[in-house]
Amino acid sequence: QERKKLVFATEGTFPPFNMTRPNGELYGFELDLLAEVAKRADFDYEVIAQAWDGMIQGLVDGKYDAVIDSVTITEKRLEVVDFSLPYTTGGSTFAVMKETGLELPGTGTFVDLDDTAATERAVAAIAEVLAGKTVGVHVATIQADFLNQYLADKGVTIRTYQTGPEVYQDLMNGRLDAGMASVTNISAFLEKNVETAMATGPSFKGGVMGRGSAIVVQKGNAELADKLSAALKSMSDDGTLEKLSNQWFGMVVTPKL
Amino acid sequence: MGDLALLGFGPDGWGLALLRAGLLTLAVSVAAFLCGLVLGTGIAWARIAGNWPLRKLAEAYTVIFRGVPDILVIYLFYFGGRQVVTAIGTALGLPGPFDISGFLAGMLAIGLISSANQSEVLRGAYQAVPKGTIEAGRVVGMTRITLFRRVIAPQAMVTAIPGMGNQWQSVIKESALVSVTGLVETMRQVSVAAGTTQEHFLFYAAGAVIYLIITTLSDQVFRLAEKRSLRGHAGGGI
Amino acid sequence: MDTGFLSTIFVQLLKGVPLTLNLGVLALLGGGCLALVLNLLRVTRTGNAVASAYVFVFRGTPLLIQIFMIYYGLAGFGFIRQSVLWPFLREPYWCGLLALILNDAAYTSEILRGGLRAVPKGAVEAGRVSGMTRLAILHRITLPIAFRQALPAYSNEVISILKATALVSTITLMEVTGIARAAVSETWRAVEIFLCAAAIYLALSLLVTRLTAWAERRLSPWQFGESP
Amino acid sequence: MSLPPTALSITGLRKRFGANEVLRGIDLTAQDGDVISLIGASGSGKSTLLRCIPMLEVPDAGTVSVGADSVSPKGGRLSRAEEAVARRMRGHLGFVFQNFNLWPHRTVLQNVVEAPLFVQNRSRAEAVDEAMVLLEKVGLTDKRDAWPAHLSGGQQQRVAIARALAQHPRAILFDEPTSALDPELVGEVLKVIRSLAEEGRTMLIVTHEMGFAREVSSRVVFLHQGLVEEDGTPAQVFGNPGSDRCRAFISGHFDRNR
Amino acid sequence: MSLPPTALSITGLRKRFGANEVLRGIDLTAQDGDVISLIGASGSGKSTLLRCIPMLEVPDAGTVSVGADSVSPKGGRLSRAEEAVARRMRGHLGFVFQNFNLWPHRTVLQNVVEAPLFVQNRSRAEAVDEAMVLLEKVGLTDKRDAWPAHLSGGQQQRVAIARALAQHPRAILFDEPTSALDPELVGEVLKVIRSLAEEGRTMLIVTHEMGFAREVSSRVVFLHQGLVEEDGTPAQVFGNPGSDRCRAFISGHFDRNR
Ligand SMILES: Nc1ncnc2c1ncn2[C@@H]1O[C@H](COP(=O)(O)OP(=O)(O)OP(=O)(O)O)[C@@H](O)[C@H]1O
Ligand SMILES: Nc1ncnc2c1ncn2[C@@H]1O[C@H](COP(=O)(O)OP(=O)(O)OP(=O)(O)O)[C@@H](O)[C@H]1O
Ligand SMILES: [Mg+2]
Ligand SMILES: [Mg+2]
Repeated sequence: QERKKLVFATEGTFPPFNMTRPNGELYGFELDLLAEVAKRADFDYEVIAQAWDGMIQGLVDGKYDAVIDSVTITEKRLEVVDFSLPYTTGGSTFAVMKETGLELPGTGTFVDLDDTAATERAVAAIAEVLAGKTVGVHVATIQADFLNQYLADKGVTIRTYQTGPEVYQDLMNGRLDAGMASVTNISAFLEKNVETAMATGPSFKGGVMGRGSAIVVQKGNAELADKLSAALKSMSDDGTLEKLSNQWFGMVVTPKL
Repeated sequence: MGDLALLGFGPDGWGLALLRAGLLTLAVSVAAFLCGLVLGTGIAWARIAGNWPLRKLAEAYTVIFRGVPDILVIYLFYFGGRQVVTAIGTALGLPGPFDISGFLAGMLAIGLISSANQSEVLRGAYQAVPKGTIEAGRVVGMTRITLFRRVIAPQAMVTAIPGMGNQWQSVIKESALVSVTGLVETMRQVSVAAGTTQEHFLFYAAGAVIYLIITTLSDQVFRLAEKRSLRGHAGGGI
Repeated sequence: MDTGFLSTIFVQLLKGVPLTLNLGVLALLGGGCLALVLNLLRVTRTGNAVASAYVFVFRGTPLLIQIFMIYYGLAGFGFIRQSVLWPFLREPYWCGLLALILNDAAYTSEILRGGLRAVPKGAVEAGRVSGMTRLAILHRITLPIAFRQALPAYSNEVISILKATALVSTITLMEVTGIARAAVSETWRAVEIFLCAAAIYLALSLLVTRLTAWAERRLSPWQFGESP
Repeated sequence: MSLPPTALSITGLRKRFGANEVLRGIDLTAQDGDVISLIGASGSGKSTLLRCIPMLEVPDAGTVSVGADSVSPKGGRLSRAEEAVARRMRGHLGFVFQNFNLWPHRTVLQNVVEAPLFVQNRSRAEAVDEAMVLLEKVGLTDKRDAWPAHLSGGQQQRVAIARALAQHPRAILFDEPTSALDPELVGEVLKVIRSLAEEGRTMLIVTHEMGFAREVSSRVVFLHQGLVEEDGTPAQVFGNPGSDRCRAFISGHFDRNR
Repeated sequence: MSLPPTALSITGLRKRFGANEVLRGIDLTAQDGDVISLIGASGSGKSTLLRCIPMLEVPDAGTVSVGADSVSPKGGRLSRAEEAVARRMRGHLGFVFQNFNLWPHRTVLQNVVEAPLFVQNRSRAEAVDEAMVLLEKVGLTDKRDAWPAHLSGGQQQRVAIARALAQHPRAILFDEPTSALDPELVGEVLKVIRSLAEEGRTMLIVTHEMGFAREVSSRVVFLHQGLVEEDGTPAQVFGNPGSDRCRAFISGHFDRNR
């Protein structure tokens, strides 16, 4: 008896979450994660590559059943689609070039945006250093929301880019003084540029930083969302999720569900 | 610059993938351009020789397909096309499910955009044909078709070919937009490779080279056509 | 459809129109001048080679790649970052405009070349025997006739430059498409937002179409049976 | 005995350009074998009249008949049906334009065989053979593969004449067919026209060369202010013109050639 | 007494198109006030010779002088310096093309005032006044705002003549200036040319109208096979031509106008 395959879409260009081999094969943290989820939830699936433009429209139109592409849960997105439980909640921080000598206070600490007092203190300290400087960020991300909400009115110029990697490119070219991105993303960048660049400032979580990344399903497809969430929960419970995180990121960016 | 081995044909090289993507770019472009040429000729003809409603219709078509950003046309074809096809299929009582392939949607979308542009190029070229030579064709009793085929088209070529060359180039580059439909053409392959390896420049440069190769080859075709079209021509130039 | 959302988006997108127009108009002006120079170069052998190579490269590669190369590529060279040009090249606006101008020039020069072909040889000879200089012939005879012949093809170029300005959104400039894309990744309501953007572009290109139709009549009244 | 067939007939033809009424009611008939010269001042509407016959200019009023076909357009436009009739009429007409209008993208020979091959669907061998005979007649065999742009004015005019003849038209309309020809060639064209007339073909010739008109034509028509002012044999019109205007016009020529 | 100034001189002029050597060593000089008619068969190279003078066709060998300027191009190309001299020469020449070559994008009046305004930088009022006088002379005042495409053949030719005269050139080159004109207008052009000759202007006129050539010219030149075969007064050339070829050529005309 044949079971219907679930179709997942991903971009295949976002290391180390999802990447493509020259022969078109997809691999990465999210692919491994999905394999495990499928095993536990007991479904057949295939993954197709799809450009980011049109990714969600395709989902809404039913060209595929779910999207797994490091998508962060936000209120606005919830109006259009539904999410599973989150599988990463790594914070966000800043990257700078070493030669500029710029350094932010609070490196290595965590700041929870739900804790208003702590947030204000941390932001004030950063703003002092960044005033008059330009910070780049990937457009319409949680990091962009953060910058707009906390730093835009404190003399920091914010410049938004259509893709993540371009932020680093301009950082290296000297057009930006700092870039902001998720810790996972920045660590991938630093892997190649450890000589010249570094991460700095505290790691922000909670609040506008959202509730982490999750698998996206069509609005109202609770059945699938629940199935995926249950599998993720069991992976979190038995430590598989943490193991995968360590394997791909060298640190734990996954939540305790 | 990154590691050139990444562009090779080994198991870790992207050479083969890029080659395949290049061929797909070529295939989509050729199909779209020809589709645009056929439609564009018709539209130009309607605008020049059609009656009032036909002319206005052709004008509206041109305005819309030239004016709406290409990406949206592709969106509408890819996402809307499926609904249309399904509706038609269901109405005909055919068993589903229905879908429109990415290739077909992309080709049609780019072809339609291009047809609007090509019709303008052709219309301009038609107007540059000396009226006397058209009259000379009419007085020998040529039908519209013969007149077009034997007198107007060969002369209009002279002005049209550079403009059509432009259109062909645009089509090649617009073909990059069909990646939203899931087709892995050059631009998509380049961004996949660049994203995965984090070697942006290497792969964008490689992409530029692929486009230049396609251009060079197709330019030869246009150059040849141009040479042919110029036979006997004693036009200006600076 | 959600009209409240549509109107908010529409207003938001309208804020991008000035930048879109600014880039479009300046790109056409700069590109037009450069295209003319390229065609003038074609008189000599080396000039012709230079012009051909230029057109080959800039017409042969996607504008997106050109924008990337100018914005990220040039900046990758240390000496450019030290040079006097850096204050300009540092700015996304100037990089975007430069890319648009260079690209437009390649296309426009081809269109102009087609138009020049259609200039009757006799009209140029009549100018030469009346003792006109090359420049005078160009400005009084060749260009008016050529431009008129090239106008329909050129209106294509005007519209496509207008649409091409959308690509500078990739280098952080927030014109209509930049705003639209930001709104899409924020709200994920691609169809509604792009429809609004489409309406704006459609209105702009309708304007261009009207203008070129008017110019066609203005520039070649002899084909429409009007007297001055 | 029945009346001879009317090869060409024009009645009540009117044509205006804007405020300028060029033709104000022209009547003209020609039988098979007639050679009619059309004379008149520059700008008097001779070319316009000629161009109205194959409907290159659509008249505002009046009727044009060629053989059995007849068109009476209204309001300066042809309906679809009229257009079809006009095309059939054109198939029986040859036309030599005042400014030649050769096809610049075709060689001399190709210009001549174009209509036989692509309108009348004759065989290529036959069309080429005949074209070569015609080119021989106008002295252009050595230019058969030249482009029109590389020909002298007179050579272009001769190609235009050969092109019109290649169609075997029932009636031929010549608009100043000898304007660019030297005296010898004018003599040749005269011979060609005479032999065509003997074959029974009808010719309508606009010309400024009164000597030529006198030699070639069976009838001379003088156009003035949009109307036919004189219509008669060459002897009548040149020898004893009815109107002062015509006399003045003609004297300009014969004065100098006295 | 010094020799009269040479307005125009051509020596050893050669021009070939591919294998076809059209001009094979032409010598010709004209003094101020000379009116020279250039006659010869169609295709004999008359237009080519005329076009070589302002270097519209660059000769393969030979020298062309206009007043004090002189150019001797080599190998069918002009150097930059020669191009400058040629342009200066053109400033002293008027040219009426065989096929008129009016500027299609300018009205009749604009065609005539173009060179005075934009080459000679005369004042607009003066240029327009003079243009109107010229248009009056050729009978076209009512067409001043018409487009060339809307003119009859003869009207276009007259605009071309007016355009050439508006430049006040020292020498004027006419290529069949009366080919499209009716007898009356030919008479007018004859008058204009005579009055210009009296002013001391030099004219070189290609024509097929032997009657006109006889009336207008002080000298007639017969071109044959790329060489000057006859050169003399009209009486000499028409009355008693030296070569058989010339006699045969001319007789074609005078036979018909007997
Ligand atoms: N651009 C050209 N290329 C090749 N051959 C040419 C070119 N121009 C003229 N010829 C040839 O040169 C010869 C002389 O031409 P030209 O126009 O000077 O003759 P013409 O004496 O003015 O004749 P006509 O009285 O018919 O105007 C002709 O045989 C013509 O075919
Ligand atoms: N397309 C047009 N638009 C406006 N007026 C025109 C047009 N064609 C011709 N005319 C005018 O109509 C009149 C008659 O022109 P037509 O060409 O019939 O004269 P013609 O008798 O052939 O003169 P010619 O002997 O000079 O060739 C002229 O005054 C001319 O200006
Ligand atoms: Mg006429
Ligand atoms: Mg000639």
